[in-house]
Amino acid sequence: MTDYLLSLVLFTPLVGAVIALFMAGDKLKYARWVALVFSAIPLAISLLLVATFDKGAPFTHSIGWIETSVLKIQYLLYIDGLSLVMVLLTTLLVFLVVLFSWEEKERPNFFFSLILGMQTGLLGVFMAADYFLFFIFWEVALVPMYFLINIWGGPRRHYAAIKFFIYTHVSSLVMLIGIFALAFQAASIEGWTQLSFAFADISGVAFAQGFQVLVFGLLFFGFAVKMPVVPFHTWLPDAHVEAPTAGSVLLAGVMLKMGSYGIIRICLDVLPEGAVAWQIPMIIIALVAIVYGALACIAQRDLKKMVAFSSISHMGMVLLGLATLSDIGIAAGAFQMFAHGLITAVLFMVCGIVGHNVGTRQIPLLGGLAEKMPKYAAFVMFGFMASLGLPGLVGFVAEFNILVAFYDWGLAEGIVWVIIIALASLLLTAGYYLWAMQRSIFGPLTDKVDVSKVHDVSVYEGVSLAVLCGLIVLFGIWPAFAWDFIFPVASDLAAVLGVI
Amino acid sequence: MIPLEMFLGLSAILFAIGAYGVLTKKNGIVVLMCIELMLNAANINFIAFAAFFNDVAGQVFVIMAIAVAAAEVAVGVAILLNLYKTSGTTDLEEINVLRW
Amino acid sequence: MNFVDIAWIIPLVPLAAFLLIGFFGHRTPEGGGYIAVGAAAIAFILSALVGYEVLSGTHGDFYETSVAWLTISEGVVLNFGLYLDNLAVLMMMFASFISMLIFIYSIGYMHDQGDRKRRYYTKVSLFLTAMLGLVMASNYLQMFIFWEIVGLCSYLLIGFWGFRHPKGDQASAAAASAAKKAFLVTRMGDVALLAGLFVLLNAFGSLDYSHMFSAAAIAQVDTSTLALGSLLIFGGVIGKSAQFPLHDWLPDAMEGPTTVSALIHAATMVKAGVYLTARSFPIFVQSTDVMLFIAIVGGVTAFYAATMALNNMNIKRVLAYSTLSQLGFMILALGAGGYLVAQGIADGTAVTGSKAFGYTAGVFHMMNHAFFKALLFLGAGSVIHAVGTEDMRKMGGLRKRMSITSITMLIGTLSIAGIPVFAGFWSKDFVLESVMVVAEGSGTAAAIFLLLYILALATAFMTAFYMFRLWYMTFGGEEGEASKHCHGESEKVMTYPLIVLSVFAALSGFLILFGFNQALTFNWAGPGSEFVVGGGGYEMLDVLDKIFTSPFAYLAIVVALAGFYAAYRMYNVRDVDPGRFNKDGESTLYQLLQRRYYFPQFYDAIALKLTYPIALGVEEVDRKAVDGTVDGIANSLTGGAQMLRRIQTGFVQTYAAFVVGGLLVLFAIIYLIGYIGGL
Amino acid sequence: MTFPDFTLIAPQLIVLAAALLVPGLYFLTKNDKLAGMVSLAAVVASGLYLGWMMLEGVEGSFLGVYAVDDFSLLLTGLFLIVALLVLLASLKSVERDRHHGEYYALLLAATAGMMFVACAEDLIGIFVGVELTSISSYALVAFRKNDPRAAEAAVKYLVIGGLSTALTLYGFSLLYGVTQTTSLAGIALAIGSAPSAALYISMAMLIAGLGFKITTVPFHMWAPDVYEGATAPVATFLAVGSKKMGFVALFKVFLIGFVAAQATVVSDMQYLFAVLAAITMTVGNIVALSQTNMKRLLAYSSIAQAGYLMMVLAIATEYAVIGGLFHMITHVFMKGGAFIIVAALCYISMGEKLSDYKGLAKRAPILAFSMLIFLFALAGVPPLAGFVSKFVLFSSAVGSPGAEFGGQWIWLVFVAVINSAISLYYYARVVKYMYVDEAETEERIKVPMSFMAAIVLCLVAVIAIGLYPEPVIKLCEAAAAALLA
Repeated sequence: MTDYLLSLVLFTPLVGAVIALFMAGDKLKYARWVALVFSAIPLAISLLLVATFDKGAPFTHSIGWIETSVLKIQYLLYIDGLSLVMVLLTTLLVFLVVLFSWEEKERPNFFFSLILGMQTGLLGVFMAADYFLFFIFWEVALVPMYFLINIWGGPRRHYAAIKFFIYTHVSSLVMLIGIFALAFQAASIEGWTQLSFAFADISGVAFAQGFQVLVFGLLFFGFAVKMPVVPFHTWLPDAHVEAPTAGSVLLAGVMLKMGSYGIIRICLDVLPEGAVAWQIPMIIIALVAIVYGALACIAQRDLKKMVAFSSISHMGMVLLGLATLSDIGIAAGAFQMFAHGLITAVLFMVCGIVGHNVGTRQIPLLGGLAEKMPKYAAFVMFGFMASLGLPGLVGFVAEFNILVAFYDWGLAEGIVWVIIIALASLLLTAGYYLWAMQRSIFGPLTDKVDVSKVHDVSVYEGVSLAVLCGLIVLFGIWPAFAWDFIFPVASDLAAVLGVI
Repeated sequence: MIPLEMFLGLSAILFAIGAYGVLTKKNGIVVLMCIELMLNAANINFIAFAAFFNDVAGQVFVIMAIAVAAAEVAVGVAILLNLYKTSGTTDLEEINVLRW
Repeated sequence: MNFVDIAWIIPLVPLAAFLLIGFFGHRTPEGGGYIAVGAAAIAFILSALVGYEVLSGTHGDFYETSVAWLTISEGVVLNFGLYLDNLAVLMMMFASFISMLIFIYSIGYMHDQGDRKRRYYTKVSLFLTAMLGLVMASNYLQMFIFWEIVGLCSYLLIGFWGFRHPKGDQASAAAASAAKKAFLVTRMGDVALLAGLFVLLNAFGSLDYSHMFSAAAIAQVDTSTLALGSLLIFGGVIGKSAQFPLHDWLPDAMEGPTTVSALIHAATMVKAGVYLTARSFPIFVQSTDVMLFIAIVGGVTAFYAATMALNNMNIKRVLAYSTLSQLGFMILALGAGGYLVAQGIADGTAVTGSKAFGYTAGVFHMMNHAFFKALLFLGAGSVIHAVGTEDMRKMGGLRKRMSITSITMLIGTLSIAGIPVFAGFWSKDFVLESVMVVAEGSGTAAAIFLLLYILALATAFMTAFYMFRLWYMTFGGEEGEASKHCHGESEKVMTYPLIVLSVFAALSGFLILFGFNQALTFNWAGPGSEFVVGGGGYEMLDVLDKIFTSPFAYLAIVVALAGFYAAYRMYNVRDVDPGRFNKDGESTLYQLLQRRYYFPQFYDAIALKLTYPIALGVEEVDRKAVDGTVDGIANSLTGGAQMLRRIQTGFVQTYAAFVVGGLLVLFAIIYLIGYIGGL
Repeated sequence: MTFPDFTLIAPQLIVLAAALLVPGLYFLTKNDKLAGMVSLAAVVASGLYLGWMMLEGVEGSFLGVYAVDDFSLLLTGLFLIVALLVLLASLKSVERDRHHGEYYALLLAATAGMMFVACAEDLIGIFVGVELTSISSYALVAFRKNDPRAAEAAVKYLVIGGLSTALTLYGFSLLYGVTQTTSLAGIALAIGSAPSAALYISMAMLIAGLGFKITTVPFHMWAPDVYEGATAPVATFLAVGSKKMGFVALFKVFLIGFVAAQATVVSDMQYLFAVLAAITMTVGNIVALSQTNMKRLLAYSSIAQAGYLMMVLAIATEYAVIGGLFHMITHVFMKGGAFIIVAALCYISMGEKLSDYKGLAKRAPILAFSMLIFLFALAGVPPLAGFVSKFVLFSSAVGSPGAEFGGQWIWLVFVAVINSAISLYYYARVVKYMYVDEAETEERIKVPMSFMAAIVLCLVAVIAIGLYPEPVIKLCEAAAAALLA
């Protein structure tokens, strides 16, 4: 029974998307209700799944799909602890985003239908257990974002949209080549006459070390662009700056996680030797990304661009955790994905609010907003504090464990000092957030823009923000709730990686 | 008896001449004729081979080819005529409305 | 049932207040002030009950209870729980007690702050929660969590006037900046502390006090790792307790409301560092070097901070510097005491009772300081409240107008200056004593400690001097311009706390005479032998005997009186002009002190002259190089397209030429292939 | 002698008969509707008969010139579908012109030619079929007599086409000279023995001659001009019809002829094709970036698609052929659909500039959506037909099931992948015009039923094949097996 729930969770949004699309003309005002309902259902189901999840037995749903003499492609869905957490994050964020965008005026039916359509893609990536299926959803998630940026975006939206579209598309195609390689090599090693793309089939194959290193590179590039890690990140700031708030939230909150999820699910699982060979490069990239992103944040003038770069820095943290290849590290990386999903949603929402209510996001033009928009200021402060890893909030747990894992790794490698780089980034992070707060919401009230009639956070915005903040606190003081879902997956991986 | 190489050489020369004409001649009709020349070069090959192999297939091919060539000329001339009607010229160097 | 079983409720009470005020404060009188006071009171009563139970030794050395919080890997469990020993309950008691008094005081002090009151009480309630959680925590991680939340509260309260400042934009900008500075500077220490946690977690496989402090566990870890961990943890102390060189945030922190300065930046939060040092004693004492380092940091800070208080004209700043200096004393005492213990462990000899009570001295001074510094700040607050300025030059002669404030503050001054029988006298004497004990030894270390003793003595002199200077400039002499329009004594809700505190400031020192030192002992069963530092159970008479037979005690008293006398001549009788010593404020030393040894500029330089340019550089690289490459590829493609399409001339014979040309190229290639293929 | 079994080529005959019948009918009735309907009926009837043959699994050889097997059946069917689409698109397009009879007759004749090529197993059959199609399509291009652009396009098409015909014929003649036979099977046997210079030359000429049909760079330059000058339905026919026929001819000549014979020739030719494929797809995609006319854009895009398909000739494994056939099929629907939308918009005189498509999403939601689907399918965005076929086709460059990963063609897949990323750029540009930009007018667009029928047909096919490609892939497998048997 539950296996059909998976398909239900996956395709309800798609149905909603179609329905919402037809809410044109005088039915325009119902589009948001459709969106609300059809994003609430998956949320409810995923909560049900969380409730009924048994760590021993992941949910699966499999139907034969394409079975010819050369191809064996199946419709395989699979939810283990890791996927479950990501699915929950996705359904939650989409629901909140719909709520947040309740007042959307321009082509709402198209808008909400895109958001729902993207949800199906995102969920599919986290649930697919067949490379073909995985790739389909991976790409499907891309298209709606292209429209979201291109239609509801800022002044340079066309540039940002096409850049995002092409850049990430190239990466996915390179990844696709990697997938080809896996399938063919597996077939040749196992002597299959069919190309099978099922995770289960391929992860069982013992690939040669050289091959693993090569293909790990291909796949890693695909995922690295999506995460994104320096130097493949430049699509992100543009996309974020131009994207509408809803887009940014889903982009940073969920889409970036597709990359790191792929690394865990595919690179580490299928290519352990490749992972070991790539460990040092990955750690270097991660450290660079962390510090580079943090420094870039300090230099930003646009609040939203700053947050975008902070995402780069934090996703670097994720990569750092994964690159330790230890159970704590991988679990912490995955936990950071979840934590960053919640936190960054808050950040982009507040960025969207200030851009919308005050009319500019340029930090130098802001100031003293706490006076005019106290609620807003509170949310900003909360989000920033959460993002800079304030203990008691979800971000801290993730970063703490990542750094624990990294310290252990450094100690084992005899280069323990490298942790200083990571720690320095904590200072930088605190630096740019506090400085931004000092300049934007504290200090004298700005006179550079007219703030005489700005209004504070609206009800819908407030509710969605409040829910997020509540969750950030909840998972901050009770991280085990998410951690215990993730950890078994991580320890299984680490067990394999450990013996190499 | 004339060796095969002679025929082949002749056809090659004809073919080259035809190709040259196609590239250089301004008048569409002449270009069409040059194409015919090339086709016939091929036909000579076929006939020669057929004769040397004592195989009928080559000759059949030639007959087909001649028929095709005829049809092509018919259509071609009509098209050039039409070109002349519409744009008042058959000079290939004066028609480049469609480009880039 | 035991009270400790409900100890977990204690932090939850102010937490409840925090939520209550946060959401409904604006509907309640005084913006939820009464709720805050009530919560603090309940917390105090419970703390007192629990404290009595623990101090009376019902639960042995400590009471611990904890639940698994997060299992980060097989066998590596992070717990969440309570660890209540003498130190913890002591902190709990005076933290909640002083908070309660200050909250009461705030009701008067913040009365006319309108809708800001709710924010204020929300934040202070959260602060109390965090402070209690910090001291009650059962492991380093939990302690760190609350440690950071305390820091957050400090940030929020310093920035309390970060916008809409009654004194205008300039002030709010200053407050916002000060808040940021406080958070960042302390965070430097916190990062070190975090690193310390990694080291210890990796070494011990757990962060629980009960596990890490057991001699067996410590024996498993090699000393160098322990030393590293200790130093990193002490880094956190340096940040939080504003020790040199991370001290500079504290003076700026005075931008917050005076009550906040009293509560956080004098009485409680900054004590967290001292608390952590005392708490980590079992680990710290494993290395003499660490302890020496700690002592030096403490001594230097004590002296260095006191100097800056000498010529400052801002009443709150003076108190801030004196706080720094007193914290230095505490750290110094702990270092000195710990050094002896460490030595003892090193050469396996027992260090008992009366010999090294630096630990006792530090903790004891911490407690006393809490009382009199709270008192002094609240007094200052009452004065500022009355005259509306913090500049002491504009004050003076307030003795008559504000009798209660002046008297209570006098008590506080006497106490901090270390005039006998007042609380400060006892603990400060212990501090000096504990340093001297080490100095009596031999070797370079002893020499260093002798130096430290001298520094401490000098500090004692300066303390007495600048405190009396403060008192005279404020209350003595003729009236300053601001004093003119002073509308008399503050209302009772503010004065009563002052009176209560003054009683403690005067008398809390006597506790030591009634075996209270038992509560201040450091018990640790080391590998070689049994250490009972500081305690050893000597009675009232021993103490009196110890103090009044040692010449150093008299030396300290003399020095204190000397300081008082100097201040008396310069600022009361005024027959000695301070200008004589500082060329009327022109001397470089004077400027140096005014400029706080150029530390603020130093910090700004790091931020603005080092970090920011680098950041801009990175941004430049990102746009020009990294992004430039991407756009470059795209542009070259579209450019190439524009070129290629031009080949399409539209002349059919060009096309034909391409066909034939292509054919020839094919021929060429095939010829090559054939050539290679050997045709 | 035995009487040949004409039922084997009945589908072609039906179409031919209609081709001969329609002008007469039209001459008698002067009813343009009727002409169109009859041709449509003929195509459908032929299709039905073909379907029956498929079900029956008919096989056999007609005089050793035309063979009926899974391959020929599949391709014949494909060409019939093309004819159907083009006819549907034509019904309205030509209504303002005269000479409907001739138009349909030419169209049907061209279709018949393609169908013959599909099942030819002899050089003569191939040649005749190709020429039948070519000559008819010259006339089709020139059909709109009074339009100078059409005339110019026709002339260009004629000249280059004639030249290519000559090359092809000459190539055939040399091939005949080398192998002494015109039957593909015989050629396959003969080549096995000894590669000679003449053989190489003939192959070069065949690549050039047939490369014209499949628009291989540098033999592609006529295509954009001709597509632009011809009426949209004819352009459709050329893009998805006669180009496919060219591929079929190439497959037959090179794959049957050469892959069967494991000569050194094979690998040499493979390199040649690999290089040509890479160049073709790259040039096609890059030049497409700069196009502003919808037809030209699609022309270049189909040049690029030709590049993808040429990978098959380079890789020349059965798996590759499967991918190639599959992509040919999906390409018919994607590109056909796109062209027919262009035709529809031309018909209601919307213009064929990209800028004319601004705000189409508001003015004609269904059209815009279909265009979106077709373009994304062409770009290879899942889960559409184009993605699945590219998936199979590209992966064939990496190897084939059971074979070692990598091999000599691995670099081709990188080229192909980069290209399809580039292609996304100009497809997305069109999409942006339709969905993002605002139109001058908001007034809705109404498109005749016949167009909608064709478009919806393609739309359904593109989506259905994308979601459930299994049957089509199976057909392709059978066809590939038959071709390489």
